Amino acid sequence: MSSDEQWTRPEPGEGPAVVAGQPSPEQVIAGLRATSEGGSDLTQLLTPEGQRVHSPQFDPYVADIDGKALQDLYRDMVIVRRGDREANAMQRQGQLGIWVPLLGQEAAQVGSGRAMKPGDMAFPSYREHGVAYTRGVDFRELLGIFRCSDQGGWDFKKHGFHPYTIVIGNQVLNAAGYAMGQKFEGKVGDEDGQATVTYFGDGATSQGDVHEGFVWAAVYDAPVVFFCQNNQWAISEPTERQSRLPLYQRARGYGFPGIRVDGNDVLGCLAVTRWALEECRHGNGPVLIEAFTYRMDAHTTTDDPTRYRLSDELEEWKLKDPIERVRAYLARSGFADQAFFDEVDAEADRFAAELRDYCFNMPDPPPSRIFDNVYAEGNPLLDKQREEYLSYLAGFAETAGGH
Amino acid sequence: MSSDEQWTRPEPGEGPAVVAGQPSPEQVIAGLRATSEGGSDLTQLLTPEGQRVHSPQFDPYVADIDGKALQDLYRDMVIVRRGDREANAMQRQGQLGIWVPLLGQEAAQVGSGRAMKPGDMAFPSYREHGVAYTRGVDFRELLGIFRCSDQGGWDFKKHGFHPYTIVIGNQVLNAAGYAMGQKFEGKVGDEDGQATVTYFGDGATSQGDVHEGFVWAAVYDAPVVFFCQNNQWAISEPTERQSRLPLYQRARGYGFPGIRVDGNDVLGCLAVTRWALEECRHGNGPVLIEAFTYRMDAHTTTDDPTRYRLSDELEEWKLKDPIERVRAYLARSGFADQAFFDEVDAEADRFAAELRDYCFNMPDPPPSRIFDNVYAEGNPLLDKQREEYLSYLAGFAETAGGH
Amino acid sequence: MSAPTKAGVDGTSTNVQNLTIGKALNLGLRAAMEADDKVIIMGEDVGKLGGVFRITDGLQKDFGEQRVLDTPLSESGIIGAAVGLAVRGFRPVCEIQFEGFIFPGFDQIVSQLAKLHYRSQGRIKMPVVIRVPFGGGIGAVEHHSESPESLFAHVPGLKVVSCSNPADAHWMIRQAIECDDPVLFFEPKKLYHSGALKAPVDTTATPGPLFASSVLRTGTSATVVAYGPSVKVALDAATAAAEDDISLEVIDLRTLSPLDLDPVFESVRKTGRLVAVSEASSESSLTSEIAARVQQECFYSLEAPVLRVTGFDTPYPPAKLEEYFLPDLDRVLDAVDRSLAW
Amino acid sequence: MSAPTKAGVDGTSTNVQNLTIGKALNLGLRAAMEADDKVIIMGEDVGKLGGVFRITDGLQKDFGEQRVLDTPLSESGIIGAAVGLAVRGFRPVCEIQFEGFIFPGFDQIVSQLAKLHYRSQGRIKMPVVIRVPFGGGIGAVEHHSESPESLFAHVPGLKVVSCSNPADAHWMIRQAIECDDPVLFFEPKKLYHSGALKAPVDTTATPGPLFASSVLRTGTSATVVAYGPSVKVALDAATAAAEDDISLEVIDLRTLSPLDLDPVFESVRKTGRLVAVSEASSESSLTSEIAARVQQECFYSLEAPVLRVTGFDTPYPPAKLEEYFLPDLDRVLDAVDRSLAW
Ligand SMILES: Cc1ncc(C[n+]2csc(CCOP(=O)(O)OP(=O)(O)O)c2C)c(N)n1
Ligand SMILES: Cc1ncc(C[n+]2csc(CCOP(=O)(O)OP(=O)(O)O)c2C)c(N)n1
Ligand SMILES: [Mg+2]
Ligand SMILES: [Mg+2]
Repeated sequence: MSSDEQWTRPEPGEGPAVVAGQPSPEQVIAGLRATSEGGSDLTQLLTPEGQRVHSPQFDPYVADIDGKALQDLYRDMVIVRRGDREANAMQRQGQLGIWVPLLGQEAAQVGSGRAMKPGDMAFPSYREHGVAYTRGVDFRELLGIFRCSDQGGWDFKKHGFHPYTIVIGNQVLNAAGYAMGQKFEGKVGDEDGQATVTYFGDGATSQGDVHEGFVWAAVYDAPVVFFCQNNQWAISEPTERQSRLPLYQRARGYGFPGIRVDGNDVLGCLAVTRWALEECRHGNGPVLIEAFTYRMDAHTTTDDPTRYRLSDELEEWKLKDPIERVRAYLARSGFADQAFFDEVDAEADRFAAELRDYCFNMPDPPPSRIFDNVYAEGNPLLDKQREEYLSYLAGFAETAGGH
Repeated sequence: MSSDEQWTRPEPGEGPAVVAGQPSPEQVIAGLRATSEGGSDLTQLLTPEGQRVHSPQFDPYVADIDGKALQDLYRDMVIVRRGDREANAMQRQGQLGIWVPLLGQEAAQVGSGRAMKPGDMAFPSYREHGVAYTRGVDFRELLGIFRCSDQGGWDFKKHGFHPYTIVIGNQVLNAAGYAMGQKFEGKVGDEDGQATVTYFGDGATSQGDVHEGFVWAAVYDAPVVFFCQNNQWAISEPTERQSRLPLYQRARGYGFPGIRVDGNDVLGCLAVTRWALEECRHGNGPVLIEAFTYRMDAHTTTDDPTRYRLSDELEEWKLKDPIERVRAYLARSGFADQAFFDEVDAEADRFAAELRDYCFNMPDPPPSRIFDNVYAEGNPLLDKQREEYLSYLAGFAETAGGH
Repeated sequence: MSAPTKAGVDGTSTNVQNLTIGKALNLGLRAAMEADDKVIIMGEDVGKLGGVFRITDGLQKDFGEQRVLDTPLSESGIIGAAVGLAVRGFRPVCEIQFEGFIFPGFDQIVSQLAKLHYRSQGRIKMPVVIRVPFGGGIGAVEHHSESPESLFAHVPGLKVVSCSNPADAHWMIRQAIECDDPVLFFEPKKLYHSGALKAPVDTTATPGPLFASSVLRTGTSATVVAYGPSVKVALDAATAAAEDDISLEVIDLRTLSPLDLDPVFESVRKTGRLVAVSEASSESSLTSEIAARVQQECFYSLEAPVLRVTGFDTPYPPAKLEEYFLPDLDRVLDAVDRSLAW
Repeated sequence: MSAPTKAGVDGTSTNVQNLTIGKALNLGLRAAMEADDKVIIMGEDVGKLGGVFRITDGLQKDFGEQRVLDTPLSESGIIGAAVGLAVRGFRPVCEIQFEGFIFPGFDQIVSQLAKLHYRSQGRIKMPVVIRVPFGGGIGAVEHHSESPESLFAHVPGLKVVSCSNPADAHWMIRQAIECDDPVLFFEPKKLYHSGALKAPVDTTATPGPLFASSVLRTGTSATVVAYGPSVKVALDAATAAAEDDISLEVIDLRTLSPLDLDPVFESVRKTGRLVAVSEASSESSLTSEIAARVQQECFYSLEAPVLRVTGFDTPYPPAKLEEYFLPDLDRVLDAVDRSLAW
């Protein structure tokens, strides 16, 4: 079982340290890393069994979540999962070059995504399709990246959803800068304030950029929520390769709050992110949230997790499924009946079919696109390069046509 | 007054944060930043008034420091200061291109430097002339860097003292790697273990490399002491521009001990560094030490501190002089008499005279040096470049000779 | 300090001041900040200190701490935050203290700054200027005298310029700030405060285009192309050569990416000879590019190969040796002689 | 898996295996680790996973976690720690997962790795190899298909090489690890597992020098120089050209810094024409350097300017367009035609 002080002692001078290289026996149970429990500091509003846990601190942040609103969260997660699975399947069918599955992280993404308001801004990494969905970015707009026909074509401003960032950690600094801008514009200070959420993984916490993002946000009081989805793995590397301590405790060293939430609990994620955003809106940012979750699928469709992790771990986590617990809660508390669940499934089917249809019919971009939007104000050399190349290509077409 | 939780509250959820942008009134007293007190967590064995403070935890680490040993520490500091002042003066006289004064940081450097054993390794930044001295690097060997005739020519292996590193933060990662090497070689595990100390400033803590050094050392249990000399300024920027929290608390987020010591207390610095090294030797590293001190002079000889700091601050810190308190303690406790102090002064005079003499007679390197040691195994193109250039230069000499 | 303002010929007021490069930059930054309150300055020690070279002197005092930011000691942060601020609609002007310290920010420059416009299909603009004092000759310690501009010229999505005189310094920084693309702005640090280079700058003039080279001196025997601090060397060489009846045409590149080589091609077609001068090491550099393009465009005009006078392919040496490392008048003239004798 | 070992002509045992580039590298790393226990491998996912390309497959299993390190996700850390380990006497071999992720480590490479030997006046050696899978053609998302090698070739203190076939891959990695200088080792990722390129590799042979180019095919009409993944394109072009009675000489550069251009000069003196091929953007690049040096050394031999066939001066485009972006047989032949017609 993990605990707050999992791999260390907090203060100097008493007894030997428990070091990363020598995890305690409890940390390694029959090859199963002790990461399936979030520890005593885990904020949870809905247990894996669908039991509502009360929290004096966080309940107020979900006071408005009635049966209807809960249904909506459920629907979001089902649809996002369905989109994810469909895209995964389409990759297998050669329609996408690669897919980055979010399976298992629906609650973290839908919960945090739905906590944002229209004026807020999200800086995603590359796995945040669920957040994209909550920001109104159509799943279809995401496909281009993975079909390799574009690098992200949605209207980032309209949706408050920055382009995906692949270089680990970069977006954390970009988000800190953006949030500084929100503050400089006087958009921070009361409940109508604006804020930014940036997403990154457990592995990313090792990058210099994430640290610098923490430093900048702290010294400029930037309204930014650092939302770390700890899905236990950075490709093949478990969290122990990145940190001795639970990741939410990283914030301790910077002087802003860090909190661990059950990342498979959509209600918990919603509440905690709303709280964190609230702090930011009022000028009390930044805040670090560690959403304790699990990457149920491979890192990407090119990855083979059987090389590095045991299936026990996956089985353990299946019991904590983010969607199942909401279904149980909805059913048990009478907020939804079978007809509702059927209807959502049917909606997800339609969603998937549309996605499929769209994907199979996506046109390839024209070669001229290579040269588009390199510069906002152009570049005469590049214009010449473009012109020469396109006429070279046209030469082929003519030759082909001539024969 | 600064305190442990100087600019923040530690845990989420209660009341508004005290943010960096709005320091409390106590933090700004008549333009004097509240940085002259190290706060309640400051470890101190010798007060500014020369009073010995007892510490159950750290006294054992200086149990061997008798009157003679204390005299030696005093002598070290006086000589190091004298060397520093002499070099500073020589820069003014055009003998050095630049000088980086350590004035005020003698205790931090001599205390930590003397804590190391021969098998240990130091990775300095660019201001650690005092540490160099304790490692047996002759002050004269340092001058080349500042005279701009070399970039550090001492035998780093013999002295266990790495070349100076100017790019802020780089050496922290290099030191983490070196310490990993000590561990991989099995040189860690008992009191005979080896360890590494790396030096950096308060400003450096913002750099990604320092963070990554912390991460690596933590996950590889590297025997490295991170010795941060918080001299309150990074050129013109006060510590508040780098952090909300006292810097030693940064370690909290990584799961290793962080401790603040009075950086003007040579005994405290010796004890705390010995303790930290001890932890590392036994395999319980890393450890972060924040030596709370003050840059009494300009950042370098090209800097003009009157543009950004008030002289009040300097006056305040003069009362905490690292050498004066040892002198007072030595005198009061009868460990030394006036003859001793006079003798040390005379020794320092000789030291300075020799340094001067050496510096004024330093030859310039030959132009061929430009091409030396670019590669260990050579480069034929560069050889050709060298040859062509030297014969081009020789052409001038011939012409000159011919006239 | 107010400068003399007088009515121009056409009745509009002109403002001509005698400025160093450093002061011209300072006034350029000030003008840009006055013109657009989205312009903010970010860097280490740019506030009270005015930057270690005083280029931002007085700006924090007049524009406040939210427009002139003394940042954490973190270059990836400076660029990375500037990117985010640009996404938000700001126009950050970043100062890197010395060129040798740009590398911690290299990733953000290459991966985000240079690519976001492309990635977002033009939806995101990146009007970020990165000011980089560069080059040697100031007797400094390691990392303070380098010339890394070629690295940036190689990266698509960036624009790279360098100024060599006060009027250009003033106008180019203003134009760079107005440019919607990211601009790396290389400043010849050793000339910042050169009294000898002081020149009248009309801060109300209508400047020529930013991304254009400029022929500073016409000549017929050979062409010398240079940029930044080397322009002065090239001009001095031309003056010296004139005494030997060698007539050098001197071109200040001004824009390093995109290159504007048309004036160079034209010149080489006339002179048949080209010497390219730069303090940077030569391997895979800007001067390589110049040689590569000129040999292609002027193949039949060249009477000698394009020759290069550059820093050597070594790290920047201890400054006691920099007079040997840096291209100087003699080395330029030697190359001209070799070219003429080919 | 044990390979056939048979007695060579001189009685020593030889070991010839039919290998892909990927497997040849893997065996090269293994041989280096067996030969010297100071050789350690560091990188993201290089352990159990064997690297995302499986180049380090099986090494952690056989050499343990202290010699094959799954590092934190931190490239500055990988290089920075490797520098420290090298100071301690280790010989780290770092894997950067994809070339686009080398930039967070750029500062450590430029400021420490490249300069410590110089700074310490030769007292510190930096026997560090940085393996970088590079180039396009794998249908990947952004940052996974780039060719940043020119940036490193421009930095004094580094050595830069690139392999194009299994035998070179095997020997070059072993030699790079034995080299006391830092070596950037660029691997053509799209060819890692190419069955078509499988070739016999004698893992007991005595290899030629590491820093030498190699003439892969002799010809008389024109010379084509390439490296890494472009070598295959050049060879294919030569085969195609032969059908039109155009005889191309193909040179594999192998070493990008220091360049070994003597074979190229020699070839150009014979053919009078040169086409340089690279996936990298052209501005201020390695191909610029080649053109610059060849026009100087072969001024009187060139019958046409040196032409370059490269990636465009744009960010790497979405992979659906990479077939257009990457130099291919047609573009090389087109350049050859233009050269011949000059
Ligand atoms: C700077 C950088 N280095 C390496 C990579 C390759 N890479 C892509 S994802 C990944 C693991 C990321 O793990 P984590 O941060 O936990 O996020 P997750 O993928 O688990 O969501 C790696 C190493 C990269 N994209 N960027
Ligand atoms: C990466 C980098 N950026 C900027 C600089 C320029 N610079 C040199 S010293 C310094 C301030 C360092 O402050 P601190 O870390 O507190 O150390 P101190 O000088 O006070 O000892 C700066 C900004 C540098 N050397 N390296
Ligand atoms: Mg992860
Ligand atoms: Mg400091």
